[in-house]
Amino acid sequence: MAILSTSKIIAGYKTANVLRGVSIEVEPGEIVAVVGRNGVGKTTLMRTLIGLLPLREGRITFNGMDISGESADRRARRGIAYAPQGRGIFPHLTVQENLRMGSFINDAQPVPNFDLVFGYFPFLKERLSQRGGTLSGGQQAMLAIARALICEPALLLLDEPSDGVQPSIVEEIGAFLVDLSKTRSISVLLVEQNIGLMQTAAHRAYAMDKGQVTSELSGEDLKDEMILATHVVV
Amino acid sequence: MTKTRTANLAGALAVATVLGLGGGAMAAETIKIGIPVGLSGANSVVAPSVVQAAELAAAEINKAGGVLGRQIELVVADDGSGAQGAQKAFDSLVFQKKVDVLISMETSAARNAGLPIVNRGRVPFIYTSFYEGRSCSPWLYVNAWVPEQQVAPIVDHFMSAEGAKTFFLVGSDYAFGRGMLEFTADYIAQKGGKVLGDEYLPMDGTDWTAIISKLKSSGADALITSTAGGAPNVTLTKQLRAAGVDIPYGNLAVDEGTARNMGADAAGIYISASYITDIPSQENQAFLRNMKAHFGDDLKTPNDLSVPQYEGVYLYKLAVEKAGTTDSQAVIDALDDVAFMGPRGKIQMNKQRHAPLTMYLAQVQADGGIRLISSFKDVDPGEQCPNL
Amino acid sequence: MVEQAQNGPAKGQPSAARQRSDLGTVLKVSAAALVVLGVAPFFLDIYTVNILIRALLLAALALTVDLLWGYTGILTFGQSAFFGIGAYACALVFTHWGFGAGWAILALALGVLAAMAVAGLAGWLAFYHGASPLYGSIVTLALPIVVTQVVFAGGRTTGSSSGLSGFPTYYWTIETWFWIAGAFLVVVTALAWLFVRSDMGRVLVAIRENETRCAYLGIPVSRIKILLFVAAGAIGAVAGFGYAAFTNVVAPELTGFLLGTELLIWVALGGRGTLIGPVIGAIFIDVTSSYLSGSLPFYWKLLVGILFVVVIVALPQGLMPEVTKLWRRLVPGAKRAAETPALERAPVREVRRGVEKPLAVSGVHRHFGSLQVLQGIDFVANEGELLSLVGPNGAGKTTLIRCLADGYERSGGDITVFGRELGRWPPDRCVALGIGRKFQTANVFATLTVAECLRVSRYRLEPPSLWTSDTALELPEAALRIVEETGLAQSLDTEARHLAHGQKQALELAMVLALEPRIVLLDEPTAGLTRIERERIGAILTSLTERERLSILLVEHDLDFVREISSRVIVLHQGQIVLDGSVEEVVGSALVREIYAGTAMDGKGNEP
Amino acid sequence: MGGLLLDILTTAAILFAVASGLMIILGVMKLINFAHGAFLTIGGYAAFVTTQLGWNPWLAVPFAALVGFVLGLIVERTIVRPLYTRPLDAILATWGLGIIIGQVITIVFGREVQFVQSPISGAIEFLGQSYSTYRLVLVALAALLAVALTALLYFTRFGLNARAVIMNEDLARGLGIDSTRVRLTTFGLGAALASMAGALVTPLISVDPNLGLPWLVNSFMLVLVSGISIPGLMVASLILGGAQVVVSTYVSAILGGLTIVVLAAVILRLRPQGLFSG
Repeated sequence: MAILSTSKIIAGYKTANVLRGVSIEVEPGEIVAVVGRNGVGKTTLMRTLIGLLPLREGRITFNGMDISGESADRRARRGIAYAPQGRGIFPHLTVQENLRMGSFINDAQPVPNFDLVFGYFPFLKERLSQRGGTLSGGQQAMLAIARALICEPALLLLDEPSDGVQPSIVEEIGAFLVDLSKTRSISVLLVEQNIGLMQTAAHRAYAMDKGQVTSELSGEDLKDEMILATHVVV
Repeated sequence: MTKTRTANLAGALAVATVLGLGGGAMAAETIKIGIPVGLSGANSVVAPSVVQAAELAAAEINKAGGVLGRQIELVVADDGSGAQGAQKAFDSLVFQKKVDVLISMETSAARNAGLPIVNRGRVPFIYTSFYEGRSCSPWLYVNAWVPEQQVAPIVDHFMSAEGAKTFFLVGSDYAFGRGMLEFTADYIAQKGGKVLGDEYLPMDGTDWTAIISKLKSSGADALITSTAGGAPNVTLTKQLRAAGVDIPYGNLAVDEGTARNMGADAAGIYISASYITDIPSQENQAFLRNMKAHFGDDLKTPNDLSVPQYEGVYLYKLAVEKAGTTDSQAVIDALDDVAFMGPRGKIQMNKQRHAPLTMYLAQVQADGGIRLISSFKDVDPGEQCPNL
Repeated sequence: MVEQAQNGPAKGQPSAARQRSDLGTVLKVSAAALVVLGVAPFFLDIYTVNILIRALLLAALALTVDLLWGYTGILTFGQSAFFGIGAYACALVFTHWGFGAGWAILALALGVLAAMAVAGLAGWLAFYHGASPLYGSIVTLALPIVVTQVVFAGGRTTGSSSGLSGFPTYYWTIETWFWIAGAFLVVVTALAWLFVRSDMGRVLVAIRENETRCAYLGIPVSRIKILLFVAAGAIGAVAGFGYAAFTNVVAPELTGFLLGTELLIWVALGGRGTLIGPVIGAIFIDVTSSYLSGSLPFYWKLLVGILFVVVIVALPQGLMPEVTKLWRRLVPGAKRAAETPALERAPVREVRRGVEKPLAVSGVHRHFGSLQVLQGIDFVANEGELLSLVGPNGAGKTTLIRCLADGYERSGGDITVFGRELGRWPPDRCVALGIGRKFQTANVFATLTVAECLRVSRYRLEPPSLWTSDTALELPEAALRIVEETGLAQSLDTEARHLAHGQKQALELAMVLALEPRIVLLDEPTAGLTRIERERIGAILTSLTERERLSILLVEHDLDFVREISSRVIVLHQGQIVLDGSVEEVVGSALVREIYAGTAMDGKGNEP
Repeated sequence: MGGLLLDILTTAAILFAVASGLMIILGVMKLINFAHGAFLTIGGYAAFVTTQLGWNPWLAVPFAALVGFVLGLIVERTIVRPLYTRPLDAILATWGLGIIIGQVITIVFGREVQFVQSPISGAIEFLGQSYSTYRLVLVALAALLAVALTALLYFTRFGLNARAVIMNEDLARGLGIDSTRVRLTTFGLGAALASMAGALVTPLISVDPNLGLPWLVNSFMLVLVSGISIPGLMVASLILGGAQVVVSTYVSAILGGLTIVVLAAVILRLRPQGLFSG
């Protein structure tokens, strides 16, 4: 059974529908990417999945349960972790506080597993009392991911982790995601424009345009840079 | 900061209709006595006792057959202790309730605001509150003390018995506060004393911190205050005591009832009054007995503001009887001539619409009671309204 | 090269014949109101007349609160201050200087002038460019408190806490005072009615709905707010003067903050932005308070408090609109047929062409704290050019647009518009240079109709009348085309909030073009539009550059769209221009692909 | 001089205590609670009830806090919740709430001025001055309050959640924080702080249904100037309260009442985000 599945979801802001009937599925342990140009509705999709944007039509199920009407915090406590785009951390909180903010995700695992995230991101351990805002962009991105994972959620919604991050760190993140899905069987839904990251991490992808899924890309397709580039750039 | 009270604006108006105890035949139309009084705001501490005094007078008069065979009806209105509220209260009493007379104890602000309405409505107005003096109107009579009668005993006592040479004056910034203290300053200067400072706070101000600090650093020998009755008086006294001020303290605006309410903080305050409960006269003893009998446990201590109210109702009764009518002009003409033997002794408002009074100097005790120090017989109010 | 004006005068002042005014209706209603007020004292008892006089004067004050808050969106706690100033002017002059007709006129003049001066000063403090609405409210909150303390500090002069009373005044009969107060209220209401229904009245609503959009339409928002505040202060002072002269008492409460909040309650209950609602609300609540506070002293105030909270939470528009709705339901046909203005082509204005570059940008940078968002931007835009700005999120595209349209935005660098330096100017002055900006999300005036939105946009070119509204709507060719081609012409009477998303975008574009700009800044004009709508907009933009020789700067994510319509493309990345060239050069560039794919690095990196 | 310093210090302490509840609510909820004055009044009457029941006067403070907290929760659920997206309307609705509270108090307790027993009276020698003991105790209590609030915000899970909601509500919700509950608790806490402050100041003043009103505007100004932070509020109270004392002492007690409002309006014109925004 799919860990996450959406059926023809419609959502948007004010009078405009940004998502116009999106249906996707994510299997346990799978890393699925959503690709598309800026403004096609990828971030809106993420916000709708976590519940920050109300669903207008359609259905979202998580682990077989209908969560369409649930609030964001309920969904998070069910085990859906969300790492938003950009510097999605609390800049005035310390690194430790930022990590502790992740401890409400996943009621099944109420104790934050600091060792898990220190294992992947050792620099965090050294900077526990430093304010989040003083970290570099890449470190902030890693902190956001670490926070999302500290209670070992079933599903991670990851919105452009590569945005404004050095390539070397993007690679690191990619490797980490792969390891995560293998060893902890955490599923990842990844919104990306970065071709490199998609290629290293994603098992398959959905291509979006104008609020709709226009095609599904297999693992094979993902290897083809030209196919990918048509969906991302022009 | 503004501390205007909501109540002032709304002019919340309470009407308490008190009919005679006798409940006798209501043959003739009642005589309506309007009582605008500060049930809320600065005067709210003392207002209930004033209403009680008027109620007793009305009940006694009605029981004895009323005035010219007509029963008395009291119409009480809250003036919010301020000008705005007074305006609404006077308007309502004069034009809506159409009262025959106004008899009331009020702040000077409220009195001043009410007078134009009284003039417009041509209603007799007996003012029963001690005040700063020189309020004159063809429709106004006053049966309580003015500075000429009250200030001298305290200042004289401080200078002779306490040896005070320098004084500090604190007041609420309104007609009464300023009027009293200006008179006091003149009197002190006249007696060879020195005023080191005079400070004012708006009528409903409550933070006296800076003023108290100035008082303390001035090193004055004695303190004389004149605030709006009630809340400002209480907060000032509390904060003075909390600040450890222990120089001789004369309070020109405190009455016995308020002093009792303040508890231990009021101990040691000197007051100068035309009424204290300890007056041994028959009239006073009877009055106190009747008050107790009428109000029982709800009794508010009679005081220098409530007793003139009681006497005011009787003075009006006598004037109506003398005039043989409630017609305004006739009553005004008669008010000069009538005299009433009340708890404070013989009261006649024949000195330019004001009354000569016996004054008492007393000190508040720790138990809330007061100790009489000396008394001064029939003190003259001086030149108040030479043109009337 | 100079293009000739084709028809009409170059500066299009609308002719008088096109002005529609409610004057006839207003005069009829006013006359009826005056008749009612004229006979009312003979049917009411003296007490009611007495309290009505005060209520009528306070209603005029409440009306000014409605103008400020209901129409223009300035939440003011301070109108009582002006009322108090007028009242004290009367009392002070009569008490200390003298009494008589001459003194009365002097006192009134002094009161009004003082109120206007205070309002001007407070307005200047409160309504500066970039001030938050909250700050305006803070200043209006401080105002009555300051005036009250000044009264307190006045000692014997102002009577301090006790106020002044018993000063000589006109002891006219109560009926006379009633008529004076009534006539004053009718006149003020009538004038206010004409004013809010005029074209200028629409501008006030536009300011309430979207102050930023107004500023970028070249409307001097701060100046309008200050002038309105001054006018409201003057009316308040006259009302206060009358109040003092009638009651013969002034007290600090008259200038106080509590009266200020009470006015808000009356306006909110009556219905903000309805003019009549606040007047009725003020009279009804003040009179009822005087009556009921006798028998139900606290319960009445409690009831008003509860009603106020319920109205604010559940019926923010107050009771008047509900009454109107009910009326319309009960009396079919009561709904006034709105007059649709006739669309007309505005005369073409003479412009010098080809002499100066429309836009020259050099060394512009912008930082927020230590974060550099733009660094060293240099480029020139030419006439008839459609220049697209592209780049990934956070590249600084929108920031650059902002720097071009608001002189306060950039941290450094020079911008020249047709040879003139763009100083540290607010957006409305930038508009005067010929810059029009369209926002990313459709930015229109929700409660104005399409026609009104467009008319408001003509503020700078056709100064709106204060008392009448124009029956024709003049638009330049380009705006007219959009209105006609997108179907907006059929919805001129529709309120903008009821438009579909695409139509809103089109309306905003038409509004910007109604400014007759020479440079148009567009931030993602096609976001959320259907393909057909996009193509239509694209065609219009292309023709604007080709036929009207406008210079258009376009921020766009949709590279298909960019490729179709651009004549030149600038690629921004990490706050710098990395490429500036033709469409072919950019689209084919490996660098652009790398930037979008996230693999390009400029060496400096973005790691702080 | 020592007296002046003590006046400034104690005035600042009182202002800090009185404004803290308003600040907590504004900080977390972005909501200006104009019922703040009414909650101060509620605290005053809680102290009055304590006196009437003959309890130890110190009990007035926790009792007031409890009453304020419970009422705060009710008010948040019924009135405040629909207004999060309409900040200016929220000011008006909470002002209306203040009227309701004032009238209910008047109906229950009457409108007259009441007296509250002071837990401490008299003066002690301090810095060579004989100074009001209770005012000095208030300084200690205000300091304690500042420490307790700091501890609550920085060393508890509630504080962490609240700060997260302040910084980025969407992000916090996405991380499983029930921001609705955080707001509910915050409003209760702010109301409790206001009531507590009301009970603390009553021994210096008298109790009547409009007790809180004069404090409201000054608190509001201080909170805006503080830039919504605890140290900011401490400094703002010291600077503006100090200015008030100095003007009251050297110019006029009446104009002293203006000082905070005028200075705040000027400061906010120059620094709209307050003195100490992070």
